[in-house]
Amino acid sequence: MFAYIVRRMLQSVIVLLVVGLVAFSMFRFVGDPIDNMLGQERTQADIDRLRAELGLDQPFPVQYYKFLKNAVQGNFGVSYRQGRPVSTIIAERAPATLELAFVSGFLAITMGIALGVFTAIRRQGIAANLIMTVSLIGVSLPTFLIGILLIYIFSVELDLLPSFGRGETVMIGNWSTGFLTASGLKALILPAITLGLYQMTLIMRLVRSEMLEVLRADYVRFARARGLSDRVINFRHALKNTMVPVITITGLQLGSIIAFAIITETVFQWPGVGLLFINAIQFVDIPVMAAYLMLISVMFVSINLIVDLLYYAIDPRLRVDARAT
Amino acid sequence: MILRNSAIGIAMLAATSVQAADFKWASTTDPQTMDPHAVNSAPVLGFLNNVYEGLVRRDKDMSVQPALAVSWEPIGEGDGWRFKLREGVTFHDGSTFDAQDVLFSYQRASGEAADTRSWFAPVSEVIVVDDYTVDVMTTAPNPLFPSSIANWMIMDQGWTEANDAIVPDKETGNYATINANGTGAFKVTEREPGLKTVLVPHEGWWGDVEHNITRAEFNPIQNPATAVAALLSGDVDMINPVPIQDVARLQEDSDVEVIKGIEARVIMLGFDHEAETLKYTDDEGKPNPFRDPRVRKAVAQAVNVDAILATIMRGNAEAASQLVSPAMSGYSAAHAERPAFDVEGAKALLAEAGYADGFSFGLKCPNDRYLNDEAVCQAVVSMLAQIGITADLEAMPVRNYWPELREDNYDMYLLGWSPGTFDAEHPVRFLVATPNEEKKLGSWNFGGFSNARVDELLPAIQAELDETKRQAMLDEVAKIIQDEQVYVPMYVQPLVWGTRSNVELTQRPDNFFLLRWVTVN
Amino acid sequence: MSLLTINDLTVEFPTRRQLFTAVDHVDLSVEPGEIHGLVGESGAGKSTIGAAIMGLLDRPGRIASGTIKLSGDQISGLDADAMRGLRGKKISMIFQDPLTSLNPLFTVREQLTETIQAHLGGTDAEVNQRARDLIDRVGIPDPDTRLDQYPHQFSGGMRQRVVIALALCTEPDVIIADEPTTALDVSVQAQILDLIKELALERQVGVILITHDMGVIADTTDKVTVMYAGKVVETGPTSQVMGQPSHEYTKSLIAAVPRPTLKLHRFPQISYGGRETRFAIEDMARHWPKVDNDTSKPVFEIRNLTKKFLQRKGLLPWDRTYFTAVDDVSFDIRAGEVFGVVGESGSGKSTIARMIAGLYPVDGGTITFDGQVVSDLTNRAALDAYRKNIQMIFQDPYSSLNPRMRVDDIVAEPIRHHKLMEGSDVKRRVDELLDQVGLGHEAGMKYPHEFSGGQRQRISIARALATQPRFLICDEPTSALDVSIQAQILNILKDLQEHLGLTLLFISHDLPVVRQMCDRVAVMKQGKVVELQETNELFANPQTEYAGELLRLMPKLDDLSTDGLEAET
Amino acid sequence: MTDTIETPTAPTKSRFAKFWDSDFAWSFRHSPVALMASLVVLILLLAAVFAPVIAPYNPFDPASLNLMNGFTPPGTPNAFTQETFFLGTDDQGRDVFSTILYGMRISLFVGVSAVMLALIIGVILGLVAAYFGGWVETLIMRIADVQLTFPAILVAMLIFGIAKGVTPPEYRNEMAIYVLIIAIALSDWVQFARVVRGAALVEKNKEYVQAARLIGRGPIPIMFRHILPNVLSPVLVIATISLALAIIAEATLSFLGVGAPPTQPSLGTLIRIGQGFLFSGEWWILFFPACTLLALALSVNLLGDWLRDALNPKLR
Repeated sequence: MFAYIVRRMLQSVIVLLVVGLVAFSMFRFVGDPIDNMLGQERTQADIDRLRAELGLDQPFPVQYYKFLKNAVQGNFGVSYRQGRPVSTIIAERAPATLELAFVSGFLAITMGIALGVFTAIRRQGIAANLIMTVSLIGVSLPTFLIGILLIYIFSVELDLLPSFGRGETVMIGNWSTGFLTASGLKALILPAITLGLYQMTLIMRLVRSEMLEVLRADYVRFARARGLSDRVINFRHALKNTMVPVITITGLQLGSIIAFAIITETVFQWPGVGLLFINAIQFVDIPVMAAYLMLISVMFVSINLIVDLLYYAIDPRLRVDARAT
Repeated sequence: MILRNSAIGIAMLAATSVQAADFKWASTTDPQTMDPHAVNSAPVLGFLNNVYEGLVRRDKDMSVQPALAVSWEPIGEGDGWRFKLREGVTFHDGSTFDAQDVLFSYQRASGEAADTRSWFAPVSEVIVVDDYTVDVMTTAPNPLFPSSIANWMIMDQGWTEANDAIVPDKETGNYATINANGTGAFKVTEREPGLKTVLVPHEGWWGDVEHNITRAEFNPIQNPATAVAALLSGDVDMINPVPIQDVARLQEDSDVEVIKGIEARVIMLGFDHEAETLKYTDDEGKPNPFRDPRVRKAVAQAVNVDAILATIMRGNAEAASQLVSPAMSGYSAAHAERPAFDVEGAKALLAEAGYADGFSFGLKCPNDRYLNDEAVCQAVVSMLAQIGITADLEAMPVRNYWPELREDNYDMYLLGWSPGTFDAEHPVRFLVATPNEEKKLGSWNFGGFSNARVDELLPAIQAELDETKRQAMLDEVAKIIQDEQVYVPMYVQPLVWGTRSNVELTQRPDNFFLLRWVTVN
Repeated sequence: MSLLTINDLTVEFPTRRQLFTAVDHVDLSVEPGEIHGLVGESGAGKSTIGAAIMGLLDRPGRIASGTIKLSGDQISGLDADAMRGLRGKKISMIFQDPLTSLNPLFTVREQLTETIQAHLGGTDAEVNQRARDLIDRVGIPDPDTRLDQYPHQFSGGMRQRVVIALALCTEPDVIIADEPTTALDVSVQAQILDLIKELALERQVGVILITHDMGVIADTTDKVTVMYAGKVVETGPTSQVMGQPSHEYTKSLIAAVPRPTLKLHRFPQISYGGRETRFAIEDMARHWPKVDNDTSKPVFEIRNLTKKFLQRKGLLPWDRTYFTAVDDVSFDIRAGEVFGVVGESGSGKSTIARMIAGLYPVDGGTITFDGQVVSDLTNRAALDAYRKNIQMIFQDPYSSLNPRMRVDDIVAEPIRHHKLMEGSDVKRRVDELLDQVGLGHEAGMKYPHEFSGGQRQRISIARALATQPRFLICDEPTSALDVSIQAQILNILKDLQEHLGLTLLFISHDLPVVRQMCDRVAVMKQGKVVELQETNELFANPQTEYAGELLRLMPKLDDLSTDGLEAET
Repeated sequence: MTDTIETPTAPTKSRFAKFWDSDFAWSFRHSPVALMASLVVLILLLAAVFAPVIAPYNPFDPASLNLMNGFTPPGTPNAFTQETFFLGTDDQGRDVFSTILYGMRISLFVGVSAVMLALIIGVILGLVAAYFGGWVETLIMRIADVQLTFPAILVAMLIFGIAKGVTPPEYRNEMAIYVLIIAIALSDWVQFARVVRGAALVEKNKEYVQAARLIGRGPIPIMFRHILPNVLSPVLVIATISLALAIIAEATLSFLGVGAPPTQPSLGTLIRIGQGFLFSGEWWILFFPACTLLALALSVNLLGDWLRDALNPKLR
């Protein structure tokens, strides 16, 4: 078990190094920060001077090495655009994205599992088939369009929910939360639905197909033969076994929620790291982009690790194998 | 300096009779810093005009009026300018404003690290005469100097030094990047870059309070549709800009109002004047047709500006004949005629130049810089197709656009130019003068156009104090530009703001939004 | 009144093509304490009867006619809730595979208590006590610890005991045991069957034992019903049906059963219901290269063969643990003989076969073929030359043929790979082979799924013979087949050895089959060969305790009719 | 009882007849959803392929456009030119109906090519990972993990950036679509690789693979001739669903400005342009392309859904 974790950690570090390299090298192609930093009336001398100051004239490996060295210390440099340490900016923005991701992830998982189980149990039912078809509409339209349509309907036409932003937030320590105010909660609804809809559909369909598979397993037949009620069979025996494969995919999905948030945050002007990233791309704010990518990778890697550990919790076979061998 | 009146002033009510109010507004970009000397860009300067003040300021009609200086007069025969400073002015932190702050702000704003350095190119020295008198000495006579420093904002020496922000720092930032301490009508109380900035009135402001705002909040909203939705749903009180296509819809809505004006920005097509051959063409190796003025003229005649104005701009813009709009000083009234839309004439010109069969070339265009920039470029493509020349359009975000132009990766491109000085000399200096690194000339003349007469006239225009003589020279330059068809000016970009109908405000032609002219009913 | 009475039961499965009658007017009755065997080959409808009794017919199956009565009360046609009340409480079921019939994510205690709770209720203490008693009763040592373990921590036999405990939870009147020992090793099988016998008697439970294994029927059941194609062909006390079968089908079935005590020359080719498929061994022999089998010289010399499998991956070499599947094994295989390797699952017999076939690399020791060491060959040409001479027939006829390849391509693949022929010759050869194995060359145009298990095994044989090998490895070639098909395939293999001079390595867990097939037998246990003997000698006079134990547990089948069998002389 | 085989005299049916009679075809013929969905896909596909024949205008020919036709509502004559357009025109005066047809060509081309590319990469890497195992597998699956870390948008921008750096400027516009294809393919191959690896790991241990190894077949024939055909069913399902995803991804990338050039708009670009006119009342510029995209993606998704069930033998 310990060796396993160490091995996974090592792999994760390699993943991060590679992501770091890819992330860092891609920025060199995205655009030139100099133009946005100097105004309309700049000269070539200004450009060269700034280039030297930012270290952009140094060889690639040197730049990468510096980047890594600093990144390990949590120092991603200073945003070209905002002139503040990137770590501070990210720390400010992360709560917004994490709260949004949490709510939409929670929505996606609970609704996804509930609807997945429902459609699996009532495989032939009209309601289940309707849900299956309607859910496909959710994945057949681009996210940004769904967001815009939601704004159009609920903000502009019905004037029920705010069209952008987080509403009022409350600071708890360094964490700004929108959970504690009515306007903050209202502001969460549309973005969370927009972001969670796609993942929900995927989870629902996954749960359904896994559940159908499990419901045909021998131990479910045996449970039936022992006269256990449908409720116990469906929700105790089948669901728990369904969760084993569902957890991996769901873990990956949650990782991608944070990445997908880029689009949702752009549409709803949600003040999270995704919006920060899009802005950073617009202004070729390399330190912010690098930090964002690293953040995404760290999240992803840790979600992967958590998923693996969850496996241990849910599946006794792995637990014992790890102990016995 | 009297400008043609293009500002839309809305009659103001007496501030005292109106209820105090909270005000929220949104724009596409967030000012990237609160440091008035760190970045020379319209969103920053426009925003900071609410917080900081210069010696002079511009009124609703762009005319220069006293601000921190109560009066000014030339010294000698163009040796410089003497400014008499206003007494009893306090900064937001309570400290007093005096001549030392002006000197300090000069040193700060003209230093190596300041983005605003080029404003002070003509300045040789700033001398503190007494606590409330300052002399600004210039190397050459500079009649336009006072109006060129409307955005030079004065910082408090004590505050800046105490907070270790003596030098503007754009790269790593310093205290002044997110904090501000000006003399302006509003002070910054909360600043979350990229998210929101909160302003409240400055109690000790020297001016007459014309607004009734108790708190103002600025939110950048990137997606234009989201901004429109926010305005419609009342989440914000004002947005800038309103997408042109939504103007009609907003006008129909009784809760919101659209305020339109003509901006100083002229949208034009530029050419590559230097390259021997076209870069994006099916006929590899053929000479560059755009070096021939007849071809450039043909392009000018082929573009149906009226159609663009009628459809894409929906009647919200005016055609342009020169590199500056008629509202700018130095505009050449004698050259107000733009080439007529004439497909046959354009074809004839092409044939005359030896391109009867047309040719293909590359057109570069930004897609997030000017109002409907991409749609305009598309329209240009189809119009040019009518005279048989095929444009290969590539539209890209502005972040990629400037590097692309600098690397000469274009045959034709779209450019918008807003003269920072509100004078016709400005585009000549940047867009027409032969590029010269040392003299900071022609730095946006990507196509490398070069005309000896223009280069000769430019310094003379800059030094001339006599309005008539100056105008004569500007007229001559305008004629050269038109004859040579250096650029194809198309239209003056409109300013379109949207407000809730209970808001009254003033739209200035430079697209600066000033809270001190806002009234919420 | 019988405990369970089935009258005129018909179960139909409507499919889009036709109405498939799985059970056709069947009558059956079971008394308390009686074990009633239900025997027949795959597809005979025996499992469907079990499912019909439980009310667990798979969709779209339905009871078309007839009644099922439990203690006089009709239970067929009850609604779902009433049926659930009966299931587990009055009637229970034991499934074939203990590996998959327990939920892997719950402890044994959880699965037992929830079942007891569902039907009997009671306090936690009572329920737990009952669970413990049951586990104790089915013979699981150290019940207190075992109760809190997960199914995967039990061995196959122990798991099946847990399944039985679960079935007995609520004192049912009837237990349906559907192939309860098929997935188990022979020694464990005997124990489980003994347990079922004991429990049936002790608790006066009526047991329906569904199986295809005549040995199980003969040793365990009181009465037996023989089914064929959904119909009952014969029913009666076990000794009578087995000893003096009256129906032709029963006779053919019994005749095909390999006997541990009697070595036959060939299984009798009694056929029932279908056309017999000929295997044209003479044809084949005519084209076969003459082999001179010098029986004194070994074809294979296996020396100190060892194979380890990585059991736990470690980051560092000393963190890794290995499982020794084959442990220092040495033996010779003589030219022209059938060399048997017998042992329980996990004894390493298949691993040896795969090492000889070159599918697994060898970790220690050598394999010498015809005087040439082949266990460390890396040269492609030499390997191909070796492979041409050895071929293999696999256990599972369903997975040993690529379902996406046409039969003629499957058979032609070795010919093409070894470039034995080219162009139209290949096709001619393939047609010939398919004709010879009795499928007819038209079979070449079809895909494997269009064939039955026995036919597929013939395709496997055709493929194996395509390169005209000298040596054939048969890894449990018949264990997935019905007994009558098994008889045919075994006959074919014998023909191959006798007429073509092939040397056979025959791997099996089934002692009677080994007895029929092999000249010499190696008995394996935990990776080691514990005994190597002439077959007759081994069966008559085992030298080791382990071999003796295996023989003792083997079903005797002494009661079975021997009509039509001719012993080998 | 003995082994029986079908009588050799039975006429061998043609392959098509066999297929028509198979369970697969039967379930297709009896599924209204599958029939409807494939009908829609077929119609849209044909409409796209024959766009030059069907479309009344060629919206990709700039010379044929009249800016004054811009913003003509569906079915009503334009105020300036008096021309009438069936589904109206967009801001450039392009006929929306024709533009949809031509745009769908681009969307489908991008989608199909991206999926094909992703499929090829994913299947090969998945097979290799499963077959060779060990460090090869670890490497490939780690790369897949890294790939999953990067959202498609980032991948697209990365590739755009690289492509921009390496291709001469004059080819850049033509390149945009291919870059889009590569970007979508690169963010999509992982799921093919994962599924193929999973299925191939199962197949690899089946006896027919051992039989092939015993014959002496090398890794490549075994992977591609033996294992590959047996893992294609899930690949087919994923490919179908990926097609829908790719079309939508193309739209999203266009929204973020990394899409097809505006002079040759894809469905996604049309929607991006159209969403700007949502509030201004020119609903048709958004509505019709969005409906077409929805119909296309939904039908493909429904078809994928049906395929998933139909190809899963356990659910029969």
